[in-house]
Amino acid sequence: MMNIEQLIEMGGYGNYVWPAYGIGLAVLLLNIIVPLYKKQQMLKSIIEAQHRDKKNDT
Amino acid sequence: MTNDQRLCLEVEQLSCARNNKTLFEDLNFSLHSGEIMIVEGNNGSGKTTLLKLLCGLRSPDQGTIKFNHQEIDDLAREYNDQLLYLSHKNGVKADLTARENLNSFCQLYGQPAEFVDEVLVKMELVNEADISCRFLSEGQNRRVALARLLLSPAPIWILDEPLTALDEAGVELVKKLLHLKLQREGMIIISSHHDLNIDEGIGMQRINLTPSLLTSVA
Amino acid sequence: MNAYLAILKRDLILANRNRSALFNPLLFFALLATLFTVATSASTEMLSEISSGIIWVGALLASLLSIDNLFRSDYEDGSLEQWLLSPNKPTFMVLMKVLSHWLVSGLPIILITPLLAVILHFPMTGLNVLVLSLLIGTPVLSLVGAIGLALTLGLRKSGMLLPLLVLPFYIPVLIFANNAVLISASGGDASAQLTMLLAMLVLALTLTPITVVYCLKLSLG
Amino acid sequence: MLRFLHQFASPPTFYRRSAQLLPWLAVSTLLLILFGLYQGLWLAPPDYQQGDSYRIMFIHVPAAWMSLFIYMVMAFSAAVVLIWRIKLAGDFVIASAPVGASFTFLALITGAIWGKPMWGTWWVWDARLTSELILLFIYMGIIALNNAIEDKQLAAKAVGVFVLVGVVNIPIIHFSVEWWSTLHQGPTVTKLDGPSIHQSMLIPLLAMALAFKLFYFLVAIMRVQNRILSDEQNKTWLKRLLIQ
Repeated sequence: MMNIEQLIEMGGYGNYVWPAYGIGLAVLLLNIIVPLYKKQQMLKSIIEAQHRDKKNDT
Repeated sequence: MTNDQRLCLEVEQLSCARNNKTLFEDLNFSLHSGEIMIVEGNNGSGKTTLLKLLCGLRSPDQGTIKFNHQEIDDLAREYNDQLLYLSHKNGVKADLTARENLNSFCQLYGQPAEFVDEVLVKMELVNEADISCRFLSEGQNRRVALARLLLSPAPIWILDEPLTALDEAGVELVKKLLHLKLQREGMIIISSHHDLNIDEGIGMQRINLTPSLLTSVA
Repeated sequence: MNAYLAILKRDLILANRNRSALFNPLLFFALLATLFTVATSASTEMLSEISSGIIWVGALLASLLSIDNLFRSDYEDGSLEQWLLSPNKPTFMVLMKVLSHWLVSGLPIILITPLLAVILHFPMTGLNVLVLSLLIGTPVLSLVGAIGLALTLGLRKSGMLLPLLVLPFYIPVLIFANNAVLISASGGDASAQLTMLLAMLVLALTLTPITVVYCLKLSLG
Repeated sequence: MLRFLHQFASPPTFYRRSAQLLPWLAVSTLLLILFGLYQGLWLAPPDYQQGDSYRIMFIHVPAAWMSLFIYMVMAFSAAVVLIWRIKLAGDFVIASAPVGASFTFLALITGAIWGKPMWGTWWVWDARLTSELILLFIYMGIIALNNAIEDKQLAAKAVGVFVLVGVVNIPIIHFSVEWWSTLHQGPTVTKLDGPSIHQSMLIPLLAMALAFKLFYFLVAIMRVQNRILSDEQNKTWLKRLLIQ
């Protein structure tokens, strides 16, 4: 078991292990956020289109 | 021509989309030897795409195209033997002379080279025969391309606007060839804005691809 | 049978008609070699060490740049769809096209290689294996390049796309060819590497034509 | 099998079915990652040789596995596109490419970082890293080819063919690079392998590997849903769905 200081220091390799996991986290988050953002944009544009159609029909 | 030798091309529920918008849907028709199908429709309605589907250059999204009851995808090469396809582009090498072009057509179709002189006369290209096609006019280049109609033994012609860039004599010549082909029980699928003055009598079908008027008069 | 030879003859006549274009791959190849030497301004020992690499990368890039006239002119004037739909085996037609392209732009590069080997201080003991590796390797480059070209034929803005698609698949050829040359230059026997190259050639000859025909139909459709 | 594929492949059913699946995927991915990290970074003992730097293995190795796993899944769905002409499989191939590229990139970066304490430089032309780099170029080629073609159905087929050409070439590239690196550096250089894996290290490794797989399907499904949204914008089933 390691306490917090040992964890950060990581047996002297802290500044290798943590950046690696940091980049890993960034890559994973990027892969999640981009599709979510696109989905939001898409839904917004479709709903707007629907309102416009409804306005023209009435 | 006994019935079993009659060739037939059947199209069932053919639909196709291009650049993510549907061009036509549920197209059904069948064509037999000695019949001509005229494909009409304004620009961008998918005439060329339909012709490319029929000659196997493009595979359909839905639906099937059958030649003598076999899908043309499975037939592949045997279907190519039966087929001559002429597109907007002439398929003529600019650096070769008209005669050399016709020779390469002959070799491509496995026909003896003696036909070339005869065809040059018929297509009225005799005095341009040995000039490189780069210097021939658009109409003359079109005649060199159309010389294939005389050189290829294929029973089915699929022609995309064959009459463009031709003068009156050229148009008359091609119409005569169309009539001749029908009499010899060939099969023609043609897209053209010209009036082909083929009387409605003999097996003539029209398809209009403009979305609203999608009718097929057998 | 003569349909296949006919298209080969037709292409060679066409190439002959604009003979000046034949020299472009050669000049490019020689120019590239001089660029490398001038840029690295390496000592002769260093130069002779990397010379086989320079020659092979030069041959690879020259073949890549000249791959365009394999189908491009046929595609633009419409004769591509004619020979593809003709009553002949499309795969053999593709092989004939690649052969005519290789004869026109691959072979001249190999013929000029000895001259470049001299100016690059290439160890002459390895010359025959160098030429042999080029003879076996460049057809593989043309075949794989044909796939990339067929895929990008219909695209307007495909500038850098073709090299990006095709170069990763050139790496195995480059590795074995270059190593064959290095070993033979140092007096060793490079038959193992050359047979590996031959295996790649056979694989390319069997698999690429079908793929190219499919991709050509995609571009024409 | 074919009936199942067709039935599942119609956009409305796929959209509805996958919408239910997404939350489960997201939660299990998160849990597995946390579990893997806890095990790998906290519990597993340091290695007698590499000290704690070997812990990068728990992200590098699964990412490297993923880069090949995703390519194989893309090759399978490319075959489905070309043989059975199922449109959604094409969307799936194109949805997987960016995820595959990201994992390959991640494997490269973490491999380089892991190698630094061992080899003293940030980049070494080690066999595994070189193959990953070439695989990254192939992924980039796939994405570039897809972006170059407007017609989505044509793009799906062209990308499908390119993926299959890649599947034939990747083993060849891999073995020629392996062979090349042995004569290039000689076998003395310690490969990028973790220490002899014993039980306490195996659990986090497999946990992370499973987590990445679930993550891949999560992202790929979301991207496919986006494509369905953009393709079927004016379709009625979509409008009704959005009103709910």
